[in-house]
Amino acid sequence: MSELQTEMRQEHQPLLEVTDLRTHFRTERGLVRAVDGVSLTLERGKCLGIVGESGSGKTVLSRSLMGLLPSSNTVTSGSVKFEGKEILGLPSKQMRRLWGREMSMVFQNPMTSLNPLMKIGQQIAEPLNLHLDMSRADARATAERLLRDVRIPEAARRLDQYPHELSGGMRQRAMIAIALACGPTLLFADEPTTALDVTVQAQILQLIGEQRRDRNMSVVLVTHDLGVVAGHTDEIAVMYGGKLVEKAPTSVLFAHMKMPYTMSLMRSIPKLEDPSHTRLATIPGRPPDLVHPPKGCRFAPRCAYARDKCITEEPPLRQAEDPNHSYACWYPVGSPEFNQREAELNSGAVPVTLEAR
Amino acid sequence: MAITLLFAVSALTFGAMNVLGDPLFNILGPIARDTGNPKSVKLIEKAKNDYNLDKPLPVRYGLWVSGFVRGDMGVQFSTDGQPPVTELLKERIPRTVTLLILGQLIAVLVSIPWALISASRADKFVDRLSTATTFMLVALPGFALAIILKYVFAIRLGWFPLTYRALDPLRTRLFQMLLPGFVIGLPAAAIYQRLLRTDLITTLQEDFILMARSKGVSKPRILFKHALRPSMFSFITVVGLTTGALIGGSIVVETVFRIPGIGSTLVEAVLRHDFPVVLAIVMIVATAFVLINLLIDVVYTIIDPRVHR
Amino acid sequence: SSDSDTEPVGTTGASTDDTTTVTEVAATPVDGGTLRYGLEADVDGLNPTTSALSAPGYVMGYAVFDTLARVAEDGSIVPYLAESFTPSADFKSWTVKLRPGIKFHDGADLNADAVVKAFLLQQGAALVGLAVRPFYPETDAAVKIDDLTVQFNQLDANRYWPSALTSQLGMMPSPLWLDAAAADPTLNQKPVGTGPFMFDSRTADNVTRFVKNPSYWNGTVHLDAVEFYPVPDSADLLDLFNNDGLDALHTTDQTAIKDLKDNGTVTNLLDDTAEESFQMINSQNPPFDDVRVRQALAYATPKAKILELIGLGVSRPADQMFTPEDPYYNSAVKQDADQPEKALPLVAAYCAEKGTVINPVLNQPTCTNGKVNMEYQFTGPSVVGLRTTEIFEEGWKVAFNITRDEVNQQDHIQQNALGQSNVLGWRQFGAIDPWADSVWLLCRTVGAISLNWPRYCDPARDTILLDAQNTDDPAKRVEGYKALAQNMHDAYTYIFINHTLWTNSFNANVRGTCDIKTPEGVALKCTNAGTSFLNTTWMDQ
Amino acid sequence: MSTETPTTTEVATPAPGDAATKKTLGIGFWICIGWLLVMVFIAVFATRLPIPDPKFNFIEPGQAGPSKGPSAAHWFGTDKDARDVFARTVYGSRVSLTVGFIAIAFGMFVGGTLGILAGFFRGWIDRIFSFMFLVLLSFPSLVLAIMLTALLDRKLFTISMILGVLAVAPVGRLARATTMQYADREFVIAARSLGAKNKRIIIRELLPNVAIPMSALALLGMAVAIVAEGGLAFLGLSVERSITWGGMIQLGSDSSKTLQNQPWIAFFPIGVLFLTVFALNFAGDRVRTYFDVKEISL
Amino acid sequence: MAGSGTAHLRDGDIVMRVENLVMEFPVGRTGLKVHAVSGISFDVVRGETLGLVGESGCGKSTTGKAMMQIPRPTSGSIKLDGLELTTLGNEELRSARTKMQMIFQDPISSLNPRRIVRDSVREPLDVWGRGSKAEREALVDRVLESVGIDPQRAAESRPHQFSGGQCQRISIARALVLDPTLIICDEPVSALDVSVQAQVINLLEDLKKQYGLTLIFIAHDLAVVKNISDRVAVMYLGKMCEISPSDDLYARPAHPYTRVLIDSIPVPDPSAVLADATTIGEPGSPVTPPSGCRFHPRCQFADDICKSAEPILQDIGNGHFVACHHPLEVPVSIQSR
Ligand SMILES: Nc1ncnc2c1ncn2[C@@H]1O[C@H](COP(=O)(O)OP(=O)(O)OP(=O)(O)O)[C@@H](O)[C@H]1O
Ligand SMILES: Nc1ncnc2c1ncn2[C@@H]1O[C@H](COP(=O)(O)OP(=O)(O)OP(=O)(O)O)[C@@H](O)[C@H]1O
Ligand SMILES: [Mg+2]
Ligand SMILES: [Mg+2]
Repeated sequence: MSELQTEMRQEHQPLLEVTDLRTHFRTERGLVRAVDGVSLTLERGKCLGIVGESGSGKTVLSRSLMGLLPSSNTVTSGSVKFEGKEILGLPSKQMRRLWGREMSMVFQNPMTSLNPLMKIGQQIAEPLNLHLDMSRADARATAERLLRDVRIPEAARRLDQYPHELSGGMRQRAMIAIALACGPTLLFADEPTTALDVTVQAQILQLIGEQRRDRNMSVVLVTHDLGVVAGHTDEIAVMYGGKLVEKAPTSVLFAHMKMPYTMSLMRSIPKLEDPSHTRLATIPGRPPDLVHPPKGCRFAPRCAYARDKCITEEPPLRQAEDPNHSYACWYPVGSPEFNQREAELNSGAVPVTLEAR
Repeated sequence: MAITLLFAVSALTFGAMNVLGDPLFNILGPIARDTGNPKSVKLIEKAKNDYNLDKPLPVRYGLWVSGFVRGDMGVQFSTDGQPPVTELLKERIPRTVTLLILGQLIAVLVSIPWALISASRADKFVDRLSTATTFMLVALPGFALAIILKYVFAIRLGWFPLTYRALDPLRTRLFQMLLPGFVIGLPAAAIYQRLLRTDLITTLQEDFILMARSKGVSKPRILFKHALRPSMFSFITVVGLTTGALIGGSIVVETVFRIPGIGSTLVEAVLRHDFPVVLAIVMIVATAFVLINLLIDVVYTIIDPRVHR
Repeated sequence: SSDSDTEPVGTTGASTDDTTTVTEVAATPVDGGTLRYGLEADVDGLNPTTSALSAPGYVMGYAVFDTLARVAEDGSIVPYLAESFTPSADFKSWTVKLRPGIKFHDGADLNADAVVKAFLLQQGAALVGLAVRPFYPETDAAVKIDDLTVQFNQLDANRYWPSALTSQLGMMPSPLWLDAAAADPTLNQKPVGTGPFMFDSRTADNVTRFVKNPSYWNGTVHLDAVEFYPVPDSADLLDLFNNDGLDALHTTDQTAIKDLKDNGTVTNLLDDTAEESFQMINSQNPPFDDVRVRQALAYATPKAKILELIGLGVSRPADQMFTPEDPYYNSAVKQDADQPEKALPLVAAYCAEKGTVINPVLNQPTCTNGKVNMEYQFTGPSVVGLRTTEIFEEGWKVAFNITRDEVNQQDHIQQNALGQSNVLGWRQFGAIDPWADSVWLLCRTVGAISLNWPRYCDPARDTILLDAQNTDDPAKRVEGYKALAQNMHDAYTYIFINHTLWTNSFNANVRGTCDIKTPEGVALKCTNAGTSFLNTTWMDQ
Repeated sequence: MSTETPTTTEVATPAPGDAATKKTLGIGFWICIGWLLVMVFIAVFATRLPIPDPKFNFIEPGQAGPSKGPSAAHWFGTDKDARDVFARTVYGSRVSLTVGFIAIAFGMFVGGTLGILAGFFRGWIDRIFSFMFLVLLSFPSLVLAIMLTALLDRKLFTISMILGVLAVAPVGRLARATTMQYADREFVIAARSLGAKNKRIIIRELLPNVAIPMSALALLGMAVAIVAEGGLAFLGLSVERSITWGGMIQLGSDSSKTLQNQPWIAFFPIGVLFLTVFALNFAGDRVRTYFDVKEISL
Repeated sequence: MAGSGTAHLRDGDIVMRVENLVMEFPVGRTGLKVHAVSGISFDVVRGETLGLVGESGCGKSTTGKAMMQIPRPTSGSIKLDGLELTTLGNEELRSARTKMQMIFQDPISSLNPRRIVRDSVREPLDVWGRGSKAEREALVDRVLESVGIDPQRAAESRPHQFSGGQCQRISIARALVLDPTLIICDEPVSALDVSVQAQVINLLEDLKKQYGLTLIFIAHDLAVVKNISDRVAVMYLGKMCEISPSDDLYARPAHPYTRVLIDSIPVPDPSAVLADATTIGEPGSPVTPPSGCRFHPRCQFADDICKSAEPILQDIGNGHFVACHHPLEVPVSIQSR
């Protein structure tokens, strides 16, 4: 395996290559199309942000990529290549060799993601023992070093503490330490800061960024907060209703967003620099039902710029001016139809806000 | 708290047995009514004195409590010289305790692996089958299970003896308790299994299990090292609480299998209105219950570092 | 019942050879071994001076205690611990001379003092004494004549008195032990006598163990030890017996007896002369103070059904306290039962007349809706008790409204001694000599605490009883007891159901049980009122 | 922006919570309910059913023994006293169901009230009631039941009440825990902040929420009461003068011989008792999962 | 910061005035106390929206509930329209409470899961027996309409059949039917997606105008608070740090903690310069709060006086008050980051 890997690393091939990934769940209500045809690539050492509203499939996407979904009611198809090797559908016996060692994950809630009954040191040492065959003493030393890396004060003492004895921020750092223990090439961070205070969030995001640079690691940062992805990612993928609707390098996206969805999302965020009582833009309605998704563009029922075509025909993922920028919209921001509707809206011909009932 | 509880329990029992029965009649029988006969009167006086019956109820209670604390649980109500209650129970308690330990051991040893298997294959065939089995075991009253097991294993198959014999060597006696142990242990195992299975399934859905998987930890190791311990809390509580219920169950089992333990003794004593014996047993059971709950707290602190403060 | 028959001539036509197969004469006894003896129930205490011995109590008691007299194979009463007994001219006093040199297990001598002490204690005992006191003067009932001679004085002339010495009254406990037991009643469970076995250990309700008395006065004891196991489930008892868990058993369970009789290798000592089962009526309170109501109850009694369902046809139906083989049996006396139609007019007449009187046991009028209200008391919890009750009730309900009173054994006895019931099931009679049963029948045993449970007093009956024990003319005696049977029938205080059948059964490897003789060489009867003796018993290997 | 603007873009998707309403109780639940209804029916109409008299002794003279195995005339055979086991089983359901129902109704009412009050008011009320529950729980239930039956009488109502007392503590604890779980919820704070009185909060806001787990417990509790009654009857301590399943089982198992030779006497009532208890347990469990109540232990 | 003092309290048409509010809770049976709120004061003028921000556990919700007297505060004074609430009897309190209503963070658990939504909204009217039956129904319809919920659907559905945003609207409707003067919103939008959050904020702004409400808006998101508030109070570990008209607060945060908060907000602009977050440290514990200024362990400007003396709120002009021994002088331009 290592032979194969070294060989592959030589070539300039993306670390992760996802083609038409679909993850569906069989439920009592019917088939939940949580991820429905997502394709993307991730280069070595880059940070990809995945944003979207709650329920858009971000978590399912990242877990599908890692192969961590429960097998009982899950149906996956498509292809996920890690370092050129197909890993989708691999039995967990084989995936286990990758987990922790090649790819690892940081979860949203540091409170629940650490085993409450195991000492921090043990939890960090576990992958070291498993994957790197380290002796106890070595593992402990390494664990201590890792804790220091993630800036936990008094690292040696923390090894023998339990998660509940640590503050929320420290727990999240400890979790990052565990994820980093075996030096993975790919780190998934699923809303790593949503449960934390803003001040701590800033620290954690900064820490992930530093570690990524130090270790030349790729990071997939999942969040619903456009602010978080803006400052800490190289590339951004926007998800809506299980689909990838727009993807671009961070600066390109914010400068030239094409999807009305991305734009509306952006507009609904209150901005610090705006004076107080600035009217916020809203998106009416609510996210689509993933069992019976709308036929055409999934955002069309909520889109102020939607036309008949949007409702009937599903837009393909298209390339924008920038070769790395793609989007799925018939009438993207800046298109004549878009501009025309925008003008109508501003003139009040059409109600701007469609309040949901 | 524990002490208050014991006081309340004993006062209740003491009160009930004294108010609802005539202790003097229980002790002496018809002689208690034979007040015309000087011989009987002498006996009545003696009994009143021996059992403090002429003192008011609270005083008697106080005397009884102080005796109990010193390990003197009084004398059985019988003119035929049954041994003192303490002596009687000294002989009987070990049997019931053995039976309960055996039952709990069977329950725990059966339920843990069973729950692990079920939980790791949740909703698969094995799990559904085992759920059905637990339902059946839980729905079978203890006496019915005792009869069924006795019928199948002792009567039809003849693998186990029908009764218990106090004079047989220890190993034989343990063997004689095996079938009764199963009668006590199996339904408990079903309860534990269901509980532990549910908790394991909940735990297995926890983020930290996913975290462990994402570290590349193998499935058995996840089950044993990560999932089992955090799932044990209600299990332990219920094992403790069930011990009380099992003492109730042992009444039936001891009756069916003729084990002279405190369960069968209690039934007989209650029927004879022999309240020193009843009181002593109820108190011992309640004390054991309270102690077990204290013990559970200790066990909690051992397995859950979070309780330390 | 009679004292002469060990063999019932069962309605089932049981072979009469059961007891004769006991000993193959040629075998030489082997020493050693522990005999495991199964009993139907455990006992409360084994002190003959304070504990009322039940049938299992006798089985265990005879292992530790010897009696002053025993029943010989021919039915006569012969001295055992005693050397001789001599009556006075008026047959009111009897002088008992003891064998010299006999010692108790604790080393005390068996002498006149010991005998007097045991007797006086028993006479004075609150409950056990009830059966003794009616026949003896309050003082000087037993008097020491010399070291080995005691004189017993009675209130009435009695030519057949020595039979009293074959049971509890004749059992001789150690005086040292009696003193100790008075101070520490727990010793009542650890008896000390002169018998072939000495107390060793006891786990109540599970096992009581006795070990061999190495210096037994009447020959060598072969067994090392004997263990008594109470096993209330007779099927379990039988199962243990059949599967080598027990060597001997003692039971009255009909199904088990049937099985044991069919088993060719087992020695059965069967005896149905010792007790009769009957329903007993307290005649002291309304409505049963009226003979018509008692008679009505008898008529309504479903005796046949009980014999069929509970008796399973094993034991013989009873019409009186004597079995047909008994010389005193009165074939003219037939128990009225199974004729409910005859009950109705009796009850109707009674209710019309006295239907509003209060039945003090129930605290209710004696009649409701033309039926007599009665309480039926039985012991529980017991499956057989309940079944029996239900069957009786089904029969009686044509003329009676029955209130059940299920009480535990102890309360049952106590309440009846106090007369706090109307009707109940009981077993009694069958003393070695019929005079001894007069304790249940005489007027003088009615009292606050009563042994005459029906609390029925008939001076004519007293005369019959006292005359019958003071005649040496067998014919007169027979006539007397036949008259007694008729008298008891006419009083309708007992509704006889059947003769209780007991068995003492031994597995094939148990031998010698019937080899007991007095030192003089008189062969003794090997079962007495349903119990057996173990001093000559031995086991193969 | 005005909120009055009618909109045509209302999304026609069911709310996520709708998934919950789609859950079904399942066929098993209805089978169990069916069985229970049958039991209730036969219990109520026992006297009018075309079945033999349960107390009649069907003695056939000249036969080996009174007890016969199942036959066309006696579906479950006859017992040692030649009575029809089927008819007795039917009649036995009366005591079991009555005791089960009264006991749990009493337990629910008293335990539920005390538990809700304790959970709602906390403080000393809670301390007193919780202590009461603890005292009750310190007696193994069968021990307490035996003690009380021996001291009181053995009428149907008394036995029901005794078992009802036993249900008080577990029901009360559940009610207390559930109440506490809801009492801190925002909707209760909201109700209070809009001026609702305690009584109204308890009845309108808490009771509907506490009632659900309680209803699951009612079924399980009834099962427990029926088993307890069976246990008492088996020891010969249940309702006197009545046909009870426990009593029938005791009759059929009083000796190993009976069990061996006439197993039908004990095993038919065991089977019916088992099915009834199973049905109650199963239905209770379904209700519990249906409403997503945490595991209840009695 | 850990400021005390009442200098910032105003005269005028004050709807709610809180003075020296203290709330303490025992920690189990340890004898320790959680100092959830340790003497804060603020007031709200009629028609104003007061924002209350701070990190998790700083006592925001406790303050909100204390105003409703749930539970009654340990000490301090709370006046609603001049009426002292802390000393009111239960019955008077019950009617006083109707003038203020609360909206909570978790939209689902704010509504009784077992009741029809419409009944929950009508409940306050039933409690107080306001109007005839028909009048009540009409009022409920009107309020539901105004929060954008179809009364028809509300009449047949339970909370779980609505989305989080809709539940939050229903809660708002329930708060409105009694026509309160003051509404306390405890993080009403924190659990919602940004798009829904905007809907709810807009709705609150509209309703405020429509019903002439006064609002207290609790949140941990500074941007949201700024958007909706006229005046913002910043809390830290049970103390007040800074209180100021909202635009002024962001234009020139004077308290180092406010500054840290502002710097930590992730800005949806890739070109924004990120402040170094490594030195910020983590919040302390309300069980053992630091001495002096409670913020001193995390403050880069702290010196000895901060450790020993508690700063008092002081006026720095424009109705801007700060409780700091070393307030920041330089106004920060947010654009400059
Ligand atoms: N195991 C599963 N079985 C069925 N449906 C599932 C499962 N896991 C997720 N889903 C559904 O898939 C959809 C996408 O969920 P996902 O958790 O990926 O959303 P998300 O974008 O991460 O949202 P959030 O921001 O709330 O975390 C949701 O509708 C969810 O209900
Ligand atoms: N009833 C209570 N018993 C004990 N401690 C409490 C109680 N309520 C609140 N606390 C504690 O008081 C402190 C302040 O809590 P509060 O809920 O007011 O914080 P908050 O600012 O609203 O935080 P969040 O942003 O997490 O909602 C916390 O430490 C909390 O644990
Ligand atoms: Mg997610
Ligand atoms: Mg809060």
